[in-house]
Amino acid sequence: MDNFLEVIDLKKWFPGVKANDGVNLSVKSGEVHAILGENGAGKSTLMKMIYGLLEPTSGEIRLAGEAVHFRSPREAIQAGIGMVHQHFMLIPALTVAENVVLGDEPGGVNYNRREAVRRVRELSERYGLAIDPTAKVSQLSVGLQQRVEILKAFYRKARLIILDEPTALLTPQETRELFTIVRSLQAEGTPVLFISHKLDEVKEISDRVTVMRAGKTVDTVETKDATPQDLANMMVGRAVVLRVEKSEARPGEPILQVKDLTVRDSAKHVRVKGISLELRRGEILGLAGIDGNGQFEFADAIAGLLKPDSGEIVFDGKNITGVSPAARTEAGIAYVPQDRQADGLVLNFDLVENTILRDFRKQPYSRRGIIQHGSATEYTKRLIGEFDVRPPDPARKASELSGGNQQKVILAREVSRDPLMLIASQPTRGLDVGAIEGIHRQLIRLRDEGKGVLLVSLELDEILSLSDRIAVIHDGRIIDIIPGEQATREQIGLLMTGTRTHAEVTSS
Amino acid sequence: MKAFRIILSPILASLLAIIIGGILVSAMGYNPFVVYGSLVSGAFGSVINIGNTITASIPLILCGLGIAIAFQSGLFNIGADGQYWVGSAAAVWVGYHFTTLPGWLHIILCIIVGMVVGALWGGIIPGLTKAFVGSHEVITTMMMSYIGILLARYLIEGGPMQQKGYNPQSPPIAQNTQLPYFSQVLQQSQLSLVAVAITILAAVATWFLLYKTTTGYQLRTVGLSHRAAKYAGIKVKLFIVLALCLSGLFAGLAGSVQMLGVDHRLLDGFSSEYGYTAIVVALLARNNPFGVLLAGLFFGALTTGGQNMQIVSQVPAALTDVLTGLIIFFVACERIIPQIIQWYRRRRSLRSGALTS
Amino acid sequence: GCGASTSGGQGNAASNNATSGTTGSKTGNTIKVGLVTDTGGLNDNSFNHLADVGLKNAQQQLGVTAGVVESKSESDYVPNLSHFAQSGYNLVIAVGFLMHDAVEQVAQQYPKTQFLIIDDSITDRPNVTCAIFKSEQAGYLAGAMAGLLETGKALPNLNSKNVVGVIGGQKIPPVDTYIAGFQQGFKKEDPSGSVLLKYTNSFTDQSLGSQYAQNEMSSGADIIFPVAGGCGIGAINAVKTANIYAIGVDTDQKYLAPNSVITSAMKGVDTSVFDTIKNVQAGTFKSGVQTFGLEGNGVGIAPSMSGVPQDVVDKVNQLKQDIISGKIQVSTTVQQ
Amino acid sequence: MTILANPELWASTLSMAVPLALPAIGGTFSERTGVVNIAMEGIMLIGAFFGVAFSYWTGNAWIGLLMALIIGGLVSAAFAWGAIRVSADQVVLGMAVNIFAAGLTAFLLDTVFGFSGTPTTTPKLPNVKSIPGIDQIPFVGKIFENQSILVYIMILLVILSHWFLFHTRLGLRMRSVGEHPLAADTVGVNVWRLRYTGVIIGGLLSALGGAYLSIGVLNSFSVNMTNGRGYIALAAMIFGKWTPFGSFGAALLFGFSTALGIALQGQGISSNILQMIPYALTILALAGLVGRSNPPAADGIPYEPKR
Ligand SMILES: Nc1ncnc2c1ncn2[C@@H]1O[C@H](COP(=O)(O)OP(=O)(O)OP(=O)(O)O)[C@@H](O)[C@H]1O
Ligand SMILES: Nc1ncnc2c1ncn2[C@@H]1O[C@H](COP(=O)(O)OP(=O)(O)OP(=O)(O)O)[C@@H](O)[C@H]1O
Ligand SMILES: [Mg+2]
Ligand SMILES: [Mg+2]
Repeated sequence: MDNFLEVIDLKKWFPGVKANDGVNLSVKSGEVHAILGENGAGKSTLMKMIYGLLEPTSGEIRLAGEAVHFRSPREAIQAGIGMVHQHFMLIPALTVAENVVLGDEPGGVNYNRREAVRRVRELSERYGLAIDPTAKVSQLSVGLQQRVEILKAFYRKARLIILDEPTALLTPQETRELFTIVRSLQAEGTPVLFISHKLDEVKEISDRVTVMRAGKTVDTVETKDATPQDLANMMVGRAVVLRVEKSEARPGEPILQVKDLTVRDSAKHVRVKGISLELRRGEILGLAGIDGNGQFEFADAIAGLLKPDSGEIVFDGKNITGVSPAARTEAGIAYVPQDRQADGLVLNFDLVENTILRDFRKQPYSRRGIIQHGSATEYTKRLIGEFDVRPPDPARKASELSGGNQQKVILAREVSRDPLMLIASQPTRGLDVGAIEGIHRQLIRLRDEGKGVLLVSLELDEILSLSDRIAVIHDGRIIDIIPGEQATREQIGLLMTGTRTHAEVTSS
Repeated sequence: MKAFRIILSPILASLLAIIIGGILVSAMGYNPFVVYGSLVSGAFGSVINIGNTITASIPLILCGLGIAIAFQSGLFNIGADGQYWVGSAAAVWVGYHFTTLPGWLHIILCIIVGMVVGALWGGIIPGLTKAFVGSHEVITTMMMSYIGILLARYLIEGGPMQQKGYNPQSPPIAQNTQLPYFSQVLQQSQLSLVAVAITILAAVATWFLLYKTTTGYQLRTVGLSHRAAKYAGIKVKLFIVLALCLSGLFAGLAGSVQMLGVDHRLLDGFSSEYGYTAIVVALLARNNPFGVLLAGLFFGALTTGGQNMQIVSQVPAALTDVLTGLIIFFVACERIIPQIIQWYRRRRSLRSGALTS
Repeated sequence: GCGASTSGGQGNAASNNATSGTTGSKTGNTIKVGLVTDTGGLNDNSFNHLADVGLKNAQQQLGVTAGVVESKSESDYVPNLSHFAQSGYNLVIAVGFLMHDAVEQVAQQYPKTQFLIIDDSITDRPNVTCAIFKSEQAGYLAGAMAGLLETGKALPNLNSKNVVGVIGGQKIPPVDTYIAGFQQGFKKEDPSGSVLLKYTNSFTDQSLGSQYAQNEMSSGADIIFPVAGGCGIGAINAVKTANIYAIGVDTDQKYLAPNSVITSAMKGVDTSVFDTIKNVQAGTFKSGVQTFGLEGNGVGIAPSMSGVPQDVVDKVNQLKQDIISGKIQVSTTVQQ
Repeated sequence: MTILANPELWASTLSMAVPLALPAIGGTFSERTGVVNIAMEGIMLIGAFFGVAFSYWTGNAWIGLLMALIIGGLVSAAFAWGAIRVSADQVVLGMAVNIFAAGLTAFLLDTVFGFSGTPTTTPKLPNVKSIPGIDQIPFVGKIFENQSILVYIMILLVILSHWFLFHTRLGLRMRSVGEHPLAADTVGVNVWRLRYTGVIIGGLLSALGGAYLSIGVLNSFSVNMTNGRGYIALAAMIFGKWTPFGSFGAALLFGFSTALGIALQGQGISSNILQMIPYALTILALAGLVGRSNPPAADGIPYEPKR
């Protein structure tokens, strides 16, 4: 009875895709077991089978020595499994408390709202995941939504916890808190399955690591015996460059000048409170900040998706403040939006239709109002090849791609449009190390070609390793702008909390 | 399996409905073979009957195309009836005015005016309120539909389009605006080849618009995701209005073609419920323009066959509705067929598996 | 009701108006008769239903073969009429003026088939006969009776406002002729009283009919004359509940509320259908317009409810004679 | 103004709101669990017919009402099976139910009762002559005088439905299923069962609305006597933003404007024009006051997880 969970030769075949094709896994009581693998390797699929969301094509799952065949999550929950889903399973129209207690609500016939709020508040305090239980989930930032998703899993006492990329949207501090919880669970003997693309996190929290590649488990190793480089190589199957190599920046003329920009979000809250900023050709400007401080609204406003209240946006010498999104695209602004599924893609369109989403008006994708399907498909095939989108099938619907591959499609489209400037919000969210490497290379290539890149990211490491200059945003204002090579993690982290350091850091 | 799903399972589903309906009909004391025989022969039994079927399907197809465009744009146009009737009224009005125009020009004018009026009726108020205030189009198109029908009725019940004399009806349209029938047989089923050509053209045009043009691409994008559309630089509000206009345009076209080809004047009646039936036509076709042609013919056949069924087998009209309802229900449930087959296979393989182990 | 007395004597009306000779039809018992309703359908509680009653009577008493089809939409008229004609039916009956154009067209295509159209006139086809009803005359008598009852306060529960209500199903001739007559008859006997007039635009919505009746009652109406098919049944229902009075339409509707339905204005659609069938069977089909009026009981009013004073009944009978003799002319125009 | 001062106008408003509010709230239950319900019209007809038929056969209007609910519930269960189990297109299914019901009720009326319908001796549900207390209030008393007992039941149901949907555990689960069934499923909520529940409650309320027409106001049935109320109820449900009180309010607006249209007739304006009032007023109110109404997020989307 050492192994609490055992997975034996598990297979899950979707039409045309062998998502899991012989998975073996054993999780001991009280261990934190990490799963590593490229995007699309089959990690989430495996977790969903354990949680009863998918039924295996063949193979066996054993829980505490007994074979289980869950036909629905209800049965998995009854067996004591809890799960944090990679794609949130939250109901936007309901409140935080309602989301957390749903399925196991306090009260008799009546739903006891007050008790639910009390329990959720207590839970969030205990775990250090501060949240307002009465807020509607639709009004929360994705970072806060991630906390709700985690609270949900901990609301019910579980015997096994699955965490599918829980840290993708957390701040370093929040990740700390989460790890504290994980350790306490571990201490109680509860095993935790932990999925992350961040190798340092895996190193820090896990006892053992199982690596998956193309639907198969490659190996299981003791975490302490493997270096991050080893793990990366194992999962990709080749040597991966973890550090970004980049040459000296040669900034040119400003491509984007923002003056005193004020922006409200769709719920009419003022999010950007008078930002002035300059981006030059040939540089990557990182916009660092804690989620919810207006960085994404700022990006939306530059792209034309939000109308600013006041201020001025000058792009390539022209004032574009009142110009339509289409005209901005035309003028050479490329944009990778933060929410790939809602903004960046039409999930029900195939890859061809998604590839021309921003340029369908232009030749060769259309001519005199007629879509040129042939050349569009041609182009899509090229991008699929260049950006290693899997599966490489232009007729596949975007909804059928794994999250990482969806992101690649968006990036491929935006980067290949030959823009003058790229705004990239969270470009590598949820991507595996190999894919991140590829995307970072693309960003640097753009910069080296003399394009301006505005990188908006919650990942401090990403900002630090790519940016030529770093602007730190707090509460809708730019706190400071510092040169990239001089910046340190601690300094930026402090600025992000709104604490301005002394005069020794000069803004450029 | 895919081809099976698309072709065979609706047929099997209809069969299931027919069997259930047959049991029902025999329970009521009618001979199911006579009943179904008369349904089929009424729809397809003679050249005239086939003609009747096509005639009956034309307005359904045209309205269905418009509704499909709206659905593809993420909008539910439930008010095609009203758009149809105001379009009809406008076409008839033009049809008995401007009588000095040459016939072909007059016909084109009638049709264009009918289309434009239908488009304005469906597009302006529902479209603008949807785009700018967010009013739900199901309500606004439905309300505008009732208003449109009352308006058309008013026009001939004491309103400006009533013909002098006894009956509430408009004057007939000019002789040379009536769509030509070309042959005796076609005349007997009131089937004009011009109307058929317009219908086929309309389906092709819809398909081309939706899948081959940037306009269609934008309509479909708006239909699937407003946010992505905005990101793509599409003027979402404009395309909402456009989609509802186009939807009304086709209903107006249906009305014009019906007036010029069949009714020749605005008659008091307004009971056709094309709007609701055409919704079913569009949805059964999964909003595919060529599917709408087929589904429209299917419903045309049910209509004419149902009338014949009453005559030949003496089944009350109401029972034809019962059968029609059953058939639509099971055709909608066609997915049950592969499920049943799969379930049967699995059971069999389970049993044989149990035997071997 | 009217349907029971199938042997009405329209003989003279028919022969008076015959404009052309008989067309060659087979005599004998084997004739086939097809009935095409308009979109109101057989359960319209009005002329479609009455035509069917006439046909059923002919089926039983004359032994003819009958076929019935209810039209779903306007576009069904031509196919339905053609279908009977094509299948060798001797007589095809089209119910309602809405089928005017359709009958014109089909009658031309099938010159050997005979057609009867109800409530419409087609004079230029040798194989079409038309039945037109002077419903205004029946309406006049009903209105006069209402007026007499109001002025004389001759029934319990009548208030002092001298208001009566009319509920029309739709502003169309078969409805408006009744109403026009009712208004004239009422004004004749109660010049200071007033007639409320509202249209429901529905022949099926009983509950709406009931609301219309409630509304007119709240304005003081205590005799209500609904001319609205099934919708009117709802009105009579409301009247019954309120313990006041109604006048039925098309057939004797006393059965709906024996203590409330004073009388009914009736229209002999069933009789006309029956007689036309008989003529066709006998080979004496006449084309042209046949007018059915009070004379010969083509239209009329039902025996009145017990409680209506004899002098009122007598007065109404006198008016009937005056109309038949031409002393009173009833217009078909509704006063708004 | 004198028109507005007539209590009959308001009594009429209330009475005409019943057969709209009940199916509208029924639709709210169905759509809150994610099943688009356009079958209200058909199920109302079923309720209306079987209500009066059983009232006649058993001589007891309450049994008639019960049977209306049972048969309406069965038909909506068939609809639910198609919509939930088979994932068929919900709008098409709804229209199929409407056509089927129109045919079935007409057929049964003609064959069982003949063209003149159920006998006039058929019992109807009682009216409440007056409510002590309320009947003392000058104007209001008149409005509530002699209304059908179903008017009071409806008012009760409006409140009950609100409580059920927004204050019970089951209500919370039902709403979650209509918003995001997969999310509800992942926390162990039985999506299908709740959708069945929602649709069947919807069917019961629609049937009740139909029965109001046949044995509440009247004691008879005529073919197609719902006259499109099911569709208006659909509009009222959306207008009321998928809430019981909203649906009730919208139904009152419809009732009021219809009553107003009736009252204004007889002064020379075409009845066709006056009958536009409810529809025009609705558009005005919608555009001016109500604005955006967003359906439950998963409304109309079949739940079929590929397991
Ligand atoms: N429902 C589905 N239907 C078809 N294919 C699917 C489905 N779900 C997943 N897949 C495919 O199965 C493969 C594994 O997907 P999965 O989501 O398990 O990957 P993952 O390892 O979690 O990737 P990521 O790191 O991007 O989250 C992918 O190729 C994906 O496209
Ligand atoms: N694919 C499906 N589509 C629609 N309904 C389904 C489907 N599968 C099952 N049902 C119905 O849903 C209901 C519940 O099914 P399920 O087996 O998931 O729950 P259960 O076994 O009753 O679980 P519990 O008692 O824990 O709620 C049953 O009435 C079943 O017939
Ligand atoms: Mg995953
Ligand atoms: Mg994934």
